[in-house]
Amino acid sequence: MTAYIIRRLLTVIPITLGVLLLVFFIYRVIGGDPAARLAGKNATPQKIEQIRKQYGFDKPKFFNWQEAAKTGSPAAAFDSQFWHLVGQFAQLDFGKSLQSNQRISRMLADGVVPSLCVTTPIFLVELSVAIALALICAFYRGTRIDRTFVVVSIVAMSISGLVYIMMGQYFFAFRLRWFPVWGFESPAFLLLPVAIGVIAGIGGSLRFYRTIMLDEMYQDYVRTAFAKGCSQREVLFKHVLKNAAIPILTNVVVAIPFLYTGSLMLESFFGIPGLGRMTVDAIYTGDEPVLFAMVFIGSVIFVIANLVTDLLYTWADPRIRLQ
Amino acid sequence: MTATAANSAALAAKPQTLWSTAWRQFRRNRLAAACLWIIVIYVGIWLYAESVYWTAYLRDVVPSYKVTDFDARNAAPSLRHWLGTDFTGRDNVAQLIQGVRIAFEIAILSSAILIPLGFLLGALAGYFGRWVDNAIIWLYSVVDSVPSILSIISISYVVGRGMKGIVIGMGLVAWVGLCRLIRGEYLKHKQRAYVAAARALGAGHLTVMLRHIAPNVLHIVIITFTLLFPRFILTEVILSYLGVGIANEPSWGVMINDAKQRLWLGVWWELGGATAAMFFLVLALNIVGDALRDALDPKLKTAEGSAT
Amino acid sequence: MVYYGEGGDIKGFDPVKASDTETAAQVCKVYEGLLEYDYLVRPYRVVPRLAVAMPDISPDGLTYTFRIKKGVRFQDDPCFPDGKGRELVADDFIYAFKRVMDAKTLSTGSWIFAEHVVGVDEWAKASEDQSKPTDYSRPIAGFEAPDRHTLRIRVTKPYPQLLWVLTMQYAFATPREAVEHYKDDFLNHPVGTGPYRLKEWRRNYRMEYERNPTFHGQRYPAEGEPGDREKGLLEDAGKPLPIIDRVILYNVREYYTRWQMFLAGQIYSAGISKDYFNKVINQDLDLTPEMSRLGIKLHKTPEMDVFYIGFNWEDPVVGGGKTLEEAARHRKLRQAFACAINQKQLSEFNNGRVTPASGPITPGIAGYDPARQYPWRFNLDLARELLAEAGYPDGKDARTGQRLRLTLDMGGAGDAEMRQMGQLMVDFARAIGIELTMNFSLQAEHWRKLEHKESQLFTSGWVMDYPDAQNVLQLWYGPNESPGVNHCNYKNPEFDKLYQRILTMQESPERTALSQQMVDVMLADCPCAFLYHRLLYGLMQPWVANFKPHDFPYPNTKFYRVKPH
Amino acid sequence: MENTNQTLLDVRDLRISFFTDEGEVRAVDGISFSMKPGETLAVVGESGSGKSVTAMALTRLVPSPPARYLGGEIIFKGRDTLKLSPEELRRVRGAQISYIFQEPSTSLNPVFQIRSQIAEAIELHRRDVKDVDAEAERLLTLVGIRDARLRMGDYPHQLSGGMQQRVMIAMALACNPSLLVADEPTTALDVTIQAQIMELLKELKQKLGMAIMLITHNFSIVADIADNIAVMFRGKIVEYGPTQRVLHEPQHPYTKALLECIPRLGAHKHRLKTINHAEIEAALGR
Amino acid sequence: MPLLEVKNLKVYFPIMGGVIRHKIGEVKAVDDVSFAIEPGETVGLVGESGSGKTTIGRAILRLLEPTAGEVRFDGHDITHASERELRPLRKQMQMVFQDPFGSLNPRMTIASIVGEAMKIHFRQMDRNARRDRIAELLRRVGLKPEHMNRYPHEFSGGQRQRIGIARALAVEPKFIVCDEPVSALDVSVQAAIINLLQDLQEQYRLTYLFIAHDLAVVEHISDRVLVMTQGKIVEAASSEEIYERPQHPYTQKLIAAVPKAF
Repeated sequence: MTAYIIRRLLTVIPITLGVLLLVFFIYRVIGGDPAARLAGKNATPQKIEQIRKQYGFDKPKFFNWQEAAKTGSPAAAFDSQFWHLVGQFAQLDFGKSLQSNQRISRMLADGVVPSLCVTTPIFLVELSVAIALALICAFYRGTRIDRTFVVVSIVAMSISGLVYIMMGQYFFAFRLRWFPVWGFESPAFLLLPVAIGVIAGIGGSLRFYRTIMLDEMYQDYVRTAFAKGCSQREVLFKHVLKNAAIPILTNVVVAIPFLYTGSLMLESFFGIPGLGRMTVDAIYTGDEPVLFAMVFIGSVIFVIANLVTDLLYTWADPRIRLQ
Repeated sequence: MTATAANSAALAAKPQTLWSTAWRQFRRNRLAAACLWIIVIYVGIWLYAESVYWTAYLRDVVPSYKVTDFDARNAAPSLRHWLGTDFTGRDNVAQLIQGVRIAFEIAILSSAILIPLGFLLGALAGYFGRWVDNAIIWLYSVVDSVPSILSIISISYVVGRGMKGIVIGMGLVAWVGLCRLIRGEYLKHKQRAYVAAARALGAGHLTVMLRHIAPNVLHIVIITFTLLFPRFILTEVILSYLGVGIANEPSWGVMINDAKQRLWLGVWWELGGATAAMFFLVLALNIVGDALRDALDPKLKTAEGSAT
Repeated sequence: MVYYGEGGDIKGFDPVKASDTETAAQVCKVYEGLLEYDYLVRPYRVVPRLAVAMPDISPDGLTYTFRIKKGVRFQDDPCFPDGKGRELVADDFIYAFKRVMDAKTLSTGSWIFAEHVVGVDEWAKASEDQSKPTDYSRPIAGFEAPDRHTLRIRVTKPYPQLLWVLTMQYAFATPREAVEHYKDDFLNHPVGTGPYRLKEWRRNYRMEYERNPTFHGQRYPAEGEPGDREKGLLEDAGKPLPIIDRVILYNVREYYTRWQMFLAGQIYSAGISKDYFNKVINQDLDLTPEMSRLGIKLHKTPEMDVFYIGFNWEDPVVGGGKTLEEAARHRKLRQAFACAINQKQLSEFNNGRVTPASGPITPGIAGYDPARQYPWRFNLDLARELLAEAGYPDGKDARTGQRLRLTLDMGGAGDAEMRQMGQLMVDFARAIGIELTMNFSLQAEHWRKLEHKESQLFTSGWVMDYPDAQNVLQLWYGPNESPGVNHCNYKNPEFDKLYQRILTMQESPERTALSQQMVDVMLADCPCAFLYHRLLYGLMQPWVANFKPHDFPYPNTKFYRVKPH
Repeated sequence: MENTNQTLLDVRDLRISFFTDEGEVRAVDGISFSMKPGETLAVVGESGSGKSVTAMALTRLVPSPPARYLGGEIIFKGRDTLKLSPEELRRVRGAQISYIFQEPSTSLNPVFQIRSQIAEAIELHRRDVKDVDAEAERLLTLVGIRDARLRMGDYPHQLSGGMQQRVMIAMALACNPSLLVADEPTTALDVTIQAQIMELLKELKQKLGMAIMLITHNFSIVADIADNIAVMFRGKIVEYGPTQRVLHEPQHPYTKALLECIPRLGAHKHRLKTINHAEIEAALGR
Repeated sequence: MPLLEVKNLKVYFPIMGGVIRHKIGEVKAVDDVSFAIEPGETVGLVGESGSGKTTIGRAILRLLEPTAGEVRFDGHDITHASERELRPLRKQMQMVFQDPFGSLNPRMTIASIVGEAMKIHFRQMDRNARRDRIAELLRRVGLKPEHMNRYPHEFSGGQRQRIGIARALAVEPKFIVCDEPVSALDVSVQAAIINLLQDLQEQYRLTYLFIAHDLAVVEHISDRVLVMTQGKIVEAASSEEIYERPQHPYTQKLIAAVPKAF
């Protein structure tokens, strides 16, 4: 078991390296270096050259063979842009944003709370409502109630999230003044974005959880439970729910890393100073270090979340023995 | 019961393929059948839009939907312009029709990238296992760990903006889901006795992989395509909002994005028109996709959840 | 009194990095320099701020001597011993100037002194050594402090722009204690002498300032332009600044949201989107009754900027050309393109919020002459004629019969207004038979393309750093080619020679004439098609007083007043 | 067992159909039989003969849709279970008629311990039992599980197939049912285990005296245990009578053929009889 | 010379574990098994699920890689033969599988299932010849040639098993491993398939390795019986001997478990 956990933890390394390589390749290799941007609008070519040197943009991208051949030490081959980045990240030093000059670790720390303030309630409300509705669907499976829920959830899924946000903000905040239009001052400011987030996402979740529940409904053990004399409700809440918990858990835990990245759209429209918005900004401005850091942390959390899923699996499903 | 059904079926006149059985089941779902008609109508519009585009292209003239009328800009709906005109006086209905073309082109071209990619990698991983599997799992874990919107934008940053960027971006990101499903199916099928039978006859790995197993998992491709189609359309809206959308042709995402500011002026028809055009197609595709899955492979768990 | 406004993304509060207008506006609330622009008087003039008076300039124009106000204290801050702000001295300026030149701070402002002030370049070079911290005790010959309150600046050759650049945030006094105390975090802890101090900053969301209790004082100006008194701008004349106690700025990203917040009274000022324009502004370019009824005030001011479509001089189709014959044909093509741009329609499209540009020199600057005719103003016949002469009759290559296709790069992808304007450009090109493909990039990509000379046609603009023609003319100076500011990569020896001349000339009619001559040289080659100068339309809530539009408005919040509402 | 002569179960003209794409499939096509308390009835038939549907139908366990109960009566202890309310039906299931199924590995809920699965059966119908654990242990011991107390904490997958089936039986016996329906209880098990389970059923029947309805496709396992045999073919009972008579003097050609096609130990390499289904169907007049 | 000779065959499956997923143990599915089959003979292999009998069958056909030991077929050592070397031999040994649902590719018509072997091994055969031969094979196993264009799901379990047999016969093999060919079938169908296998053996002089868990069936069809438990063969004797004088306790247990004749 311990060996399994350690092994799974170690997979973080190749995946993270891969992610870094991917993003590095896109932004640094193909995107060119950002020295001129750092130098400002009136910069002289000399200044740009100096910045290139200072940031190490003049070094080879992946391997410094030249240096290695010269000094004869294989370690010198790693004196390159990519491996410097790797070394830096290994020490959890993400450097500074090109755009805001801030330490990225600080930006992350500042942004994660607002992001979680929005995503966590959305996640929890959506999860509990979707599961409750999915149970109702399973209870009334094949009836008009079930079909209505399915159709409504597909309708809800078919509207662009952007339209939900725009319409929601326009009608409920601006026209009706039920909610503040914009801001991040008190929990009241979160009501509308959370409500919109839940409505935009619930269709998909409901449909997914319903499928899982219905799958379980046709298992042999359900027949046994009925043969014992269990009522619909007992079968549903006791037998089916606990079995369905396993696929649901997988789905849920894998969604957790995305809580951390926040919601791009909601954050931009409602002025929530979270990581989603920070990421969008970084995309717009080509703020490489921020993107590197976001992607890096995102992938680490993602891999860990996957590990947690597997561990929860054993907890929820006694059939699975990890060796 | 199944055996009885099979026996009686054996007496049926025509050979029954999986497709004909599935089609019969699909047809019984009235809603899905109706939605199929909606899709057919959209396909018709798409073909019409293509013809408009290509005619203009081949004649080297400006296509009608691009003809601007500066003095008639931002017009309200009228008999001439059912949904009014846009900021340069182009007819909104004509724009919406071209939006159908763009939506179909995006979906089809992205799929043309992701389906072979996802299928091949999934098949290789599932069939060969061991290090091939490990390498492919590594690859898709890497792709999967980066939020998809970020990846799409990054890729389009490299390959260029507009249609090309979106199509390649989405294609290179969305293959993971299909790859997982295909890999799982291959893992399952390679245990089946018919694979052992083929091997015992001396069939090579490639033959087994492509001629024997592939037809058994092909329906997943179709289901994935119908379920991804609406996702592509919805993602395009977000990409447009983020500024990596289509630039030189009218797309729904761009239209929604353009119309959002005029909403304040009570100009609801622009946003409403684009939203409705998109909504009906997405809805129809979602319902048909669902019904297809129920008909072809009810146990298949395709990934769901919101893209944002 | 609280002021609610909008603030953008900023790069922190370190003056040496304040390269954009948003950051400058925030830095200027806390820090101050030797000089600043007069708030009300036009044309712009520079008045002393931390200097007691305007400097003494030696007759050869090479030495500037400033006397610094006594008794000015930095704001109270934990970085000082016992937390009390120390008195400002001349060395604080020298320290600040050295930080601008220090390679390790990566200041975006080193150009204000580089190659001008005696000894700065050697000092900057020495600071590049990454192995040890920069030695700030090493002197720079051009910056001297003969006594605690005197600062002497020596330049190598006449530097007429010096007084302008000294108003810029790069030249603001910073206390060494704060830099050394906060280190990396200095950019989040501004410690200045200015009217406000930063109370709270939630990045990407909200900034809050409060009155600096130890502010050395400033009074509302008593003198203005004609008409200012009628507008009530002089009601507070002589009152101590700042007038408003607290300033709260929100960073609202979505224009749509911003507008809703303005209407809801949550923020006090807003720009006007093209899409709302008709609702807010009537035919006569004044507020609609609906808005007037709300008491909302409209401000229209020309901005000191210029927007243009650049042609990449190195492009094989539109560039400078390799042979003389090619050069001539390409020039005609560029001119044809420029002639096809319907500036009037462009202005109409922007609801009259722009003035057609006739050249690079912006209104309000010596050398700008509204009477001058732009040689390539909209003229389709001329455009077609030029195009035919360039070898593309009806937009088709005379040799191959292929339609001419050009690509125009635009930044600001995702911005609906940009995209719509792009559509207009496509129409303009189409009118003479050229097929124009728009290529919208994110800001960062757009820069990259320009830096790497990858664009064919591109849109760009320049916002003036100071009111002097030289600041914009540098955009066509050959040695400034990409990655420098000359993104057209335009090269013309005649132009370059003239540029070098005006660089060191004091402002004079002769210099203005030379600038105009440079413009003529450049316009003949047509390395870019000029579009417009923006007119700023701003809306103000009725309860905001003392607002006057300004091209360098960074420190101006201190003048505003909020009436009870 | 006060009224030994009374009929425990009386099925009359039961008809159940499934409606599928191909049309109606008559799973149970008008069958009638009856059982006395303590009697063991073996229902023998090939797959698709409708024997499982019959068994499940006794307490309306066949989900409807897709099945439809078209007619007939199932009189259990004087009441027609087809007419009982869902609530009444629940009180019959598990308490008076209980079931064991073919696949013990999937029929047990994989995520619950043995303890709670048996306890659930007890708690559902026997509110008076104080010490549920002790009762569960007694039941497990009864079905021949050693170290019952220890095993109770196990999950189903930790047990072998034979053990799982014993747990199923213990669960079925939890409320002393009058009728135990065993639906192919040994098909999924290895031969040696198969014998053990049949032995156990026989033993329990003697000990507890409940009636057993044994559904199987295998004649060879019923000889020892069944009192009566009903042979089903395509939804109909083609032969019904005492075990010895059916086995030794089969009347119906189908029964005869079925008996003759089984390979027997010691009868090496003779040619086996086969069944022509079409002929039999023709004989049945369908 | 025996047609098939298995010497000290071992098939172990590794158990992976630990941090770097190295082998921490192994499952001895087949543990040191030796036997031989003479031409024309039917050898029964009986044992419970998990005893390793199916693994032996698959290892002989090299569908699994043996860990150790030797498999000789018709005098060739095929234990380590490459796929190419195996190809001609694949023509001579075939397999019939247990699961009538899984052993036929649901997306292939009967014609292509049966015809595939011919495509691989009789390349020179043209379309029509192949169709004729498929028809002939289908008739031979008791199916109608007009079923050729149908799909497996249209057939009953017994019919499917016949198709599986036709597929095996298509290459004209000498030796067929029958891996529990009747376990999943109804008794009546089981009888028909057993009869068919016996008929075919006579007609084509086939050699069978007949794997099953049902001793009665094995005893019925086989000349000799091998009894297997936990990866080892514990008893090998002629059918009569096994039934009349079982030696090993496990064999005795198996015989005891078979319900007595009625």
